Formats: sequence, C-alpha cells, structure tokens
Amino acid sequence: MKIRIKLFAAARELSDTGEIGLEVADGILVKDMKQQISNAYPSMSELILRSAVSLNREFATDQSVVQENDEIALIPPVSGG
Amino acid sequence: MKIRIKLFAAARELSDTGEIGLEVADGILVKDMKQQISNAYPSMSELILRSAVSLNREFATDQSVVQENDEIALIPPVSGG
Amino acid sequence: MIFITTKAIDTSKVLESVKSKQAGASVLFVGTTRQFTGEKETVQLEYECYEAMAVEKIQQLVDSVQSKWNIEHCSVVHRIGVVGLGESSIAVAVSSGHRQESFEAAAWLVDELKIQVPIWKKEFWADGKTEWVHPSGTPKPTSQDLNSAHGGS
Amino acid sequence: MIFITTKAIDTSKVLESVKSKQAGASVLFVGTTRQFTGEKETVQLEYECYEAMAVEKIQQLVDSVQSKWNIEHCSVVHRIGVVGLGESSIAVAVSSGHRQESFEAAAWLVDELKIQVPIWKKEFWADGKTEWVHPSGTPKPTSQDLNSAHGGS
Repeated sequence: MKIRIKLFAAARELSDTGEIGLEVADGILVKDMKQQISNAYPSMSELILRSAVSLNREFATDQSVVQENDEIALIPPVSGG
Repeated sequence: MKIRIKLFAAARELSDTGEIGLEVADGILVKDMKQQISNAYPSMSELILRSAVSLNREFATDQSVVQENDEIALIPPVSGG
Repeated sequence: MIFITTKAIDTSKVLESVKSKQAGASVLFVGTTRQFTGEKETVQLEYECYEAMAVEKIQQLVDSVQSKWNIEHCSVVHRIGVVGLGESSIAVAVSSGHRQESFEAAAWLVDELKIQVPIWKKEFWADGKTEWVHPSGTPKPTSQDLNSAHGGS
Repeated sequence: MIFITTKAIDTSKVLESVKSKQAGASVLFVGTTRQFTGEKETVQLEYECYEAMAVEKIQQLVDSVQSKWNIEHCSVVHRIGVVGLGESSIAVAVSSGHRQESFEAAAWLVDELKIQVPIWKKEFWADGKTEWVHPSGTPKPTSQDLNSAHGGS
C-alpha cells in the first residue's frame, strides 16, 4: 500500500520535505515502517532511532499496525514549552 | 513602665480600639504582659490565648522581655492570602 | 516589587515586574475571593493588616526565597480593605531560569505568607454574619525572628 | 481555552480565561525565551508543531488535569514560529477552589506537555549555529494512547 508520512523539525530539515511517500507491505508494523524510512532516507536514520510514530494523531508502539489512509507522522523527541 | 499595644482584627473589634495603654513592671515577660492584658480586657482573653505578640515587628516568644519604647502588637492567628 | 494596597491588583503588572531575559519561567499565583466554602456563601472579604510589620515579613520571605532557590525576581502584592467576589486579594510572581524553582518558590511563599504575615481576613457571609478568620495555629516565631529579635530591619 | 498561535501571547487574557467565582486560586505559568543556557547564548527560538495532533494532545492533558484534580478551569496557549528573547512561548493557567490543586495541576501539565505534545524548539545560538532541541527520551505512548488507538477524538 502507498502511505504518506509527515515530517517535522530536524526530520523535515534532514529530508528537506514536510512529507514523504512510501510503498509498504499491507499491514506493516510501525517498527518495519521506521526501518524502511531509514533505508530510503539514510540522513534521517539516526534521528528515526530516537523518534516515535503517530497514527491518526496518537502515539503508536513499534508493534502497531499501519493501515491504509492512516494519518502518519514521524515524531522526533519533542521540546515544546 | 507605660506601654502601648496595637490591636488588630478581632482583638481590635473586641476591645473597640486599635491601641491600648498599660502600666506594667519594668522588664516584664511577654507571657505576663499577655496575662495582664487578659485581666484588663476580659473580652479578649480567649483570643489572647491563641495570639502571638510582636516586638518591633518581629514575633516574640513568651519568654521575651518587653522593653520600654518597644513597638508592641497583639497578633491574632493570621489569615492573609 | 512588594507592596500592600487598598486598590484592585493589576496582576499583569505583577507578572511583568519579574520578567527577565535570564528567566525561562515565570509563575504567577493569584488568590481571589471564592463564593462558596462548602455550603457557606461569601458575599465579600475584608482584609486588615499591620502594615509596617507585614511589609517587613514579606520582605523576609522574599529574601528566604532568594536564598533557598535560584530565582531571578520575586514580587508580592496584597490588597487590603474590601475584596469582592472574584477579585484578587494577593498576587505572587516568581521568575527563574527553570520552571521547577518558580513553582516551588511561589507555592512556598504563599504557604508561609499565610502563617507569618500579620494580615487578617474577615468573612462577610450571605446570611449577614461576619467572622474574622483566625486559623487554629498561633503565629510562631521562626529561627529568623529569634536571630533578629529587636532587629526590625 | 486551548490554542496554538503565531502571535505574541496575551498572558493576562490566558489568566482571565480561568477566572471563576468558585475559584479561590489561580496559577499562571509562562515560559519565556531565556538568554543563557550555561555559557551558551540564545538569540531567539523558533517553534514548530504538528498542530492537529498538538491540539488533541493538549486537550487530553487538560482532560487528565480535570480528572486528577478538583479544578475549575484550565487553559493552554502555545506560540509557534520565532519567539524572541524574553517573549513567551507558552502560557498555562489553572484555577481551583484551593491553591494546592492549581499549583500541582499547572506544574504537572507543563511537565507532561514537554513529553507528550508534538512541538519542537529550534535554538538560534549567538555564534550563528542553529540546533533542533531533541531531548534524549523518545515520546512514549501513554495508557491513554493505547486505549484510544486510532481514536483521534
């Protein structure tokens, strides 16, 4: 399936884009999706190790299943406030 | 010696005055001064038991010595804020 | 900024007074007249103070805050006289490099102010009765008091 | 009141938004751009956020505050974009019947916001370098997240 992943902060700057598209296996787990992003964008690989993923604006676990049409984002360690 | 004692809040209302004068022994202790105020103003006696005394704008102990020209006040339990 | 006033407190000025480029955090506490205490309804409060001593005691508390925590600035304003429902009787502002200091210092200062500073609150209840609020504890001399007996700075 | 803005935060409006006759206490926390972090000098900060998720996460934190403490109102405003020295990036206000709840709830909310809400800060150092601040911890799903997975309310 085709997914789109929002990127923010350092991830956005390292990839030079606010959103990337990726072709992934149906029912892919978050941890495998992260690995696939790392492979496609090596400049982000170190940051991805320290980043979370959100699905539909909630934090997911490594074992969460990514579904088609999910709103997906890579969430580097946050620093608001 | 002759002393003057400032009264506030319920003490002021119970005695109907903001300051009282009292003739006391030289070098009187705070606890004895409190007793003497109680005797002279029985309406305040219950409140005096729960009140502190300040000498020159600092809290005194029962054993503190009252000196002539001290700025003396009876301090009922406070409730600022 | 430390003062006692009969006028309405401008809480934004109190907050402004602790601003600093060295501060990453400011905490402002505002105490206001609450309508209900359990079932009992308040229509207004009236505060009275022993002003000369109150200002000195507040200054001592601010000095203590400065020595206990790494803070930038600390301001305390207390209103006396009648304070209507929802109006502010006290504003305390603290600024510091990091937020924990400001939170701790502001909370500590308000706690201590309610124990050590000669200010008294009179409740005007909705049933027409009035009552000076005299908590059960007696104000106690602190070690600071004992050290500076007859000091009065 | 919960919102994210690119404009300067009017902290007095944030405080005003939690006022209530049922509240005896209000606590306002303001986070500002600090000039020095140790020896390093900041000239400005820039904040970025994932706005849809940030607003939802802040709302969840406010809901948690309402369920954990007996408070009246809670407001959170976060500024994004460039925030100059001494300017405010965040204002959190909480009101409650008694002061302890407001202090605890405000401190907790700021702590959690810094862990759970997708907002990022970029330092602009005086030496011309810039740096996204990415604390060492990875944002972790909370039990709330797990319960409401794919919820997104």
